[in-house]
Amino acid sequence: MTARISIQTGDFDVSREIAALTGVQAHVGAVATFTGIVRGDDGLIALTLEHYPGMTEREIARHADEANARWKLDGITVIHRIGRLETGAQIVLVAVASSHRGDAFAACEFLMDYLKTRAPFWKQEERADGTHWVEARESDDRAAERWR
Amino acid sequence: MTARISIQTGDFDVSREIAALTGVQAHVGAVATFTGIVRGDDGLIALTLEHYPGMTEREIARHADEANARWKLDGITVIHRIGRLETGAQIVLVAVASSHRGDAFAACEFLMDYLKTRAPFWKQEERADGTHWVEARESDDRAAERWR
Amino acid sequence: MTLLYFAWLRQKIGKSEEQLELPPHITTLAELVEYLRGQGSGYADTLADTTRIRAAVNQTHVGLDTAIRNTDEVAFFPPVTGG
Amino acid sequence: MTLLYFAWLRQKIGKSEEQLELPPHITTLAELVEYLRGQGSGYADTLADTTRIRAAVNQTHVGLDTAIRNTDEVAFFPPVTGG
Repeated sequence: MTARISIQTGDFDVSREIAALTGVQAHVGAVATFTGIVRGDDGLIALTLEHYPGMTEREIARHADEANARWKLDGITVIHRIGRLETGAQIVLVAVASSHRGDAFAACEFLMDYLKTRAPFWKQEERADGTHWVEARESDDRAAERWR
Repeated sequence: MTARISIQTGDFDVSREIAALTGVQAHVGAVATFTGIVRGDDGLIALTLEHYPGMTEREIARHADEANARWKLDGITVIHRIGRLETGAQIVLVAVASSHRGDAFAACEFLMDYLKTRAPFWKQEERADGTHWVEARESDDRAAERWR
Repeated sequence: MTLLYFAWLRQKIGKSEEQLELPPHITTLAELVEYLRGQGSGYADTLADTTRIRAAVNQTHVGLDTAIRNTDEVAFFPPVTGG
Repeated sequence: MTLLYFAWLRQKIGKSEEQLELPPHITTLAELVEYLRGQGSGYADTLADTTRIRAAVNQTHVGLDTAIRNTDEVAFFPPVTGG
């Protein structure tokens, strides 16, 4: 199992990432993906994301290893964008390849729950009345608790 | 909630389908997708898929409606290819948009379990020693049973 | 009545679709199967084992005890294998 | 010692990174926080409420009772909000 982890300012192309995951091995039968989009329903103009270079990549890699130990996987791709992202922009991609669709779905959801709660990212929201740092949310923590 | 259902011989582009789902509404925050690939690990050369035109689309639409009733969704896209598909080819896409990632994942998995078991498709496998029709599989039926 | 055949039933019967003027005494799918078995060895062989056959009337899955009319679309096919 | 600050801690302290020669009597993160509070009002204000602050030593999340050395990379940041 290979894991590709990228923290980047630029956008990503889901089709290309799926092709990269499935092009390698003949037995890949399933790719589950999750694409997060910056939601604009609440007057939000943009998010600015900050991360801890080095630690973020290491922690994501550790969770990819954990996913690989729990489920039968062929490949994992995690791309997380940082910097300023306007509403509607793609912000995160998790793509998991497996020969079993249940494993692909479970690992993808596990990694998303981790990324949305415990990964070393900090978000600043930009609205008409200014910017503020987002506080950690409890509901997301509960989602991640499921996997303990 | 809108559902787009297409049974087609041609390939699909996952990025484009995600963009179509998220471009419409400002509150879409999550798109879960599943892409099925024709597996070539068992000496398989190609699959040829046959469907029941009309009934297949209708039944998929009915299950998309059921998913929409169960979970909070913003959009569903189901694309299923028919005809001859060589190993490595994309065969099926389910993409589900929601403002909640848990709902997007659950609905996507629900629709995939349906498509892999009860949807009116028939598959013929092509190997070096000839072709034969695939029999219905019990493990897939069990996956679909979960949702009852 | 429109009759449709899929997968190996289509191959064994040798056609994917045909029109049939339903004889008035035939009122259920089971009776239709019995009638078709009398239409030549292709039908007889293909429809011999009804445990291997599923049916739909007007694009809805049904059992063999289902009532049918001359205006129906009736399809015979193997258990679906999914996509 | 390399000190890193993220998010609003970075903004309030006014820098993202600095080098510090760790005074020999400081052996835990808690003592380091106390020491930094004495380095000016920017630090004192930012580090006043340790319930709002998390820390990592050499890129691993740790508690404030953790032992530290002069060669460590120490980071202070708010609770992570995820991506």
